Amino acid sequence: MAEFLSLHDAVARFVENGATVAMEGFTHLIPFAAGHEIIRQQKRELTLIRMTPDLIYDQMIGMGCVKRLIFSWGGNPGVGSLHRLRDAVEHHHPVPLDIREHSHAAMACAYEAGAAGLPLAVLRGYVGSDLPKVNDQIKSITCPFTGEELAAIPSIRPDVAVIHAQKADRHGNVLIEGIIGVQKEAVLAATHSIVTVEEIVESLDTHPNACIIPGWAISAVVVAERGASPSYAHGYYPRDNGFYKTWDAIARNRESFAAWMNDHVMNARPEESTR
Amino acid sequence: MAEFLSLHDAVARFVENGATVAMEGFTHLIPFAAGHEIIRQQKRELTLIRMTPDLIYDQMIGMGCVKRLIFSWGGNPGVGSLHRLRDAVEHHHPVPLDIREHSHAAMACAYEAGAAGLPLAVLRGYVGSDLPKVNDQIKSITCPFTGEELAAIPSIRPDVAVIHAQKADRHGNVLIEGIIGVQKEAVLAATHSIVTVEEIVESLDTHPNACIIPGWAISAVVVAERGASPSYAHGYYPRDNGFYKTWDAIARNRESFAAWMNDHVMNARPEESTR
Amino acid sequence: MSQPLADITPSEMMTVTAARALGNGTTCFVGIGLPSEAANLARLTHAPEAVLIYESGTLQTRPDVLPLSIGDGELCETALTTVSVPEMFRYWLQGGHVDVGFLGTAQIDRYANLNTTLVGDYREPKVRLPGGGGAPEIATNSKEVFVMVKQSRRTFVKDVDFITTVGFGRDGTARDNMHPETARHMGRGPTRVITDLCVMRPDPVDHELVVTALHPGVTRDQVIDATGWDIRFADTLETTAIPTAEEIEVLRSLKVRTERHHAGDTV
Amino acid sequence: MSQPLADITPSEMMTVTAARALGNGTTCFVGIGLPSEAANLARLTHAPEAVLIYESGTLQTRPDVLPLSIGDGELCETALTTVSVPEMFRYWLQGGHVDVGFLGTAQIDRYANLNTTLVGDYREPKVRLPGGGGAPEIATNSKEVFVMVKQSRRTFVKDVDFITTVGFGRDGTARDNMHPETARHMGRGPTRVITDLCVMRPDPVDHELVVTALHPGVTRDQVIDATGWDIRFADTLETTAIPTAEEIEVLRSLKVRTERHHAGDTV
Repeated sequence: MAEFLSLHDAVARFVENGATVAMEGFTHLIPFAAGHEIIRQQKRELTLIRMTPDLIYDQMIGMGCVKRLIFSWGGNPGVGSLHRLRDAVEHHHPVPLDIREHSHAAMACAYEAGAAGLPLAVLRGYVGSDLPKVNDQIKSITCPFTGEELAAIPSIRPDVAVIHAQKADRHGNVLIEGIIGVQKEAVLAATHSIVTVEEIVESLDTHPNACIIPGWAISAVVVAERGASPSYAHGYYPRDNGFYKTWDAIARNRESFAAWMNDHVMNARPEESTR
Repeated sequence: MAEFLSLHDAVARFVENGATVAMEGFTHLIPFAAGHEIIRQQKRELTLIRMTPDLIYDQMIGMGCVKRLIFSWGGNPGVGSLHRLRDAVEHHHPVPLDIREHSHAAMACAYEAGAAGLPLAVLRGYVGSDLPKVNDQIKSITCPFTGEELAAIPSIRPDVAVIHAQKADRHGNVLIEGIIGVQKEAVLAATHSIVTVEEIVESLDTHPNACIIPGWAISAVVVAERGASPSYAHGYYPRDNGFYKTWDAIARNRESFAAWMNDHVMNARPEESTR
Repeated sequence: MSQPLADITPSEMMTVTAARALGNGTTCFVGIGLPSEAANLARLTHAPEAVLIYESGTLQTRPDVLPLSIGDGELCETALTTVSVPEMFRYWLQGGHVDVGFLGTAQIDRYANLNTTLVGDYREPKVRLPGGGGAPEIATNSKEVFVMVKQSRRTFVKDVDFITTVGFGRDGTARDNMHPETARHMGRGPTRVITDLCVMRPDPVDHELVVTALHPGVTRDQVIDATGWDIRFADTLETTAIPTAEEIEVLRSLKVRTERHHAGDTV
Repeated sequence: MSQPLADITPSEMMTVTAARALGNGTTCFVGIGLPSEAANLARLTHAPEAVLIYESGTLQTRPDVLPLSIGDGELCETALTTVSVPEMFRYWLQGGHVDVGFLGTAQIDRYANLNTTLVGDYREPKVRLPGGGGAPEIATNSKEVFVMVKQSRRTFVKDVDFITTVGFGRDGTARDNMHPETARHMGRGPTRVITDLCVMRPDPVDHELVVTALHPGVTRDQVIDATGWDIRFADTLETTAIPTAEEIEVLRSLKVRTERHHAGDTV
């Protein structure tokens, strides 16, 4: 049953040094507030999983929280590179970063398989690609009915999943609406889960097939207003595309990055850190 | 792109003798009107797939349309046996019926895999059950990461899927709401699909993550008012539980069954046949 | 306050005993029929926070009347949300979110294996039953399983004709020595069998069913006569607690509401 | 009416040519950036019934401005419906519902293999690029693939450093002799590469890219200079049709709307 916790307490309780953490949200509903709190608590040696690392992982990598990254597309969407990610891969700064790289289709299937309690995901994937040559986690199985060889990758089963959603009711049942990504899968695949929400409401008041994660499938629910900014929350606030563009210059250089993080994250209280 | 057809024309065009047909709807939205039209058109040698055969397949089996049944639970829900199904299995009447029997979990995964374009479904299933001894379509694969042996069954990829839904818009986009079962999977897994609907509306006017099957993924859309009765359509009419109970007596005996089918299906026009 | 014993039917005794087995807050995957009756009675009495899941995709449902089918409209209308059937079996059941799988059966044997497939030979059955439905994986993927069934020699057989749904296998060892990954996801199997006469539990070592409690007024001989094998009794045999007046009252009014509701239209 | 040629930029020429390749009613899985621009231009001109799908789960979307990211709110708000990302890749892409996969790239080679992973060696890269994203399976599960990319020697290389996304493989035979079940689900691969200079298509036999059309005013030498291998030209080399005034007008106003929209707040 979900506990209602502060952001500080939820991160302190569930995100341990060395943990495998999946913070999801496909462009939409990216849990920035929680990412900033993990940075503030100076968690180390994390294995981070995310289809699209985005600015949130650029920040966590640049601040030295991360030992390994499992991902499928590591850019600033529509803008260019993630400079902190590149610096870590190309120059091992601030710490060496081990990467395990997949395709979106494979990652999506691996979350699905994790949610389904399976050890592997099966897909018609990676045909002709060099990715299996550099990622030993991409193997294959043979279909016993057709003889077809299909790609197999390990399912994603993180220690902790962290997502942001629009709202929760007083029982901790969470509604996600709009671009729902792989958030439900991430939560169901994980041992523990933290869901930050814009608000707590009396009733979710929605339609019969809404994407709702029941409170009994969540570890902690945390109120974090504007907790996805500069990403967005459908029905609450739009994506701050301007900031995504501005980030390119901030992150390009180690000093400007450090200064920005210092001002906007390290010295901010949880409720101030997101923008 | 979906064509708008009459029930007669849709069945005549897409359901051939000998075809593999999946008519889905998990208790809710069972496509009775379409089933009756298949009976009226005296289709033969069909392989029918359905998790819960229900009255609709009892009727089709009793009327001699069916050569093989792939299913996972063949009863009259909450009432008892499907007597026509039993007569076919126990006494080969009116024609011998070959059965391939699964569990719900396996059938659900096989529809999912069919929709996903895969040849097989993988699940942690059938552990300790005798079903694999009597169904040679239940095999296994070994996970290349953990060494675990998992059940594998062929995905479901029917020639035709037939479902009933609440409504379509003028482009043939279809909304399904409430207990959505495996209907979307059945349509996406099939080569052709017929969707009967309660009504055509100007706009589906619904929420961002509604269960909508786009018109371009459907072969034919057919208006069939009360087309799921005596099953039900959420938002339109309730399940006729009384009829489900009455069916037990009608179907128990070959003569009363034949008389009922004659009166209510064979000599009815499409628009009269459902009740 | 207990209900006067003479006023309680064996069926009611069974349902109330089964309902009491379900803890508050438990997530329960509910089979149709007797389990549905017991699970909803639990929810309407001591376990208001019990989470009921039906295989039709309805999560956390609170029906006011008992559904006739596993997919009645009532289940969806009172659910927290309704998911697709593949999602139900993959994410919620196989994903490990079910505490108790609550099943009925047509036959059960001494190792709590269930048969809902057929009597006789598979290719030439004497009686063809509906089949497995959700049960085979409910029994392996739930953390534990309760079975609820009226007791008779026809139902309680030494060896089931067909193992539709495994309890502990033909020799009681089906859940032993599994691959670690399978073991991690497999539940403990049947932990209680609740009948109209008694409660049985598997022996912790050999997994054979043992009577651990008799319902009030039921004798050992009655149980022996209604069991198709040489049934064992626990050394300290308990007597099931008598239902309270409230439990009986809630159960009866639930059944009256249900009957009225399902009378519906007839032909 | 054609737009005066002098008034059209090479980029616009590329976008309009790519847009024209997309037939009305086509289901198109759209990559972000150039493909998104071309696909939406098609939808706003000759192909109003083109079905645009983005990997964020938005099915049949009709954005009024071009999304900056693959998951902008605009995409969801104008979509027929939005599904989960696993459903998008499993049911809609791998399930075989995509006619055209529309991709950009950082590097492309003579067999239309795409590299968006890195320049240099994998473990010690000179330049680390974003990676594959949806492209590896878009390229194999769509019925055909269009590639759209500005042409230069840095981009058009004889052999890509890394095959992120297969065209026809290192020797042009990657799509031959597949298992029949795989072959049944694999698309034809890249059928057009549209650049700011020309259009290339794979040779029907050896699958090497061949220039089949030059944009108006572009010379063979310009193409040769911008290609990192000994590029072949078709025997009958066509000249791309000049954009109409309407196409240019619609494209420019789309870009103006987009720019205004994305200016948004800044720090």
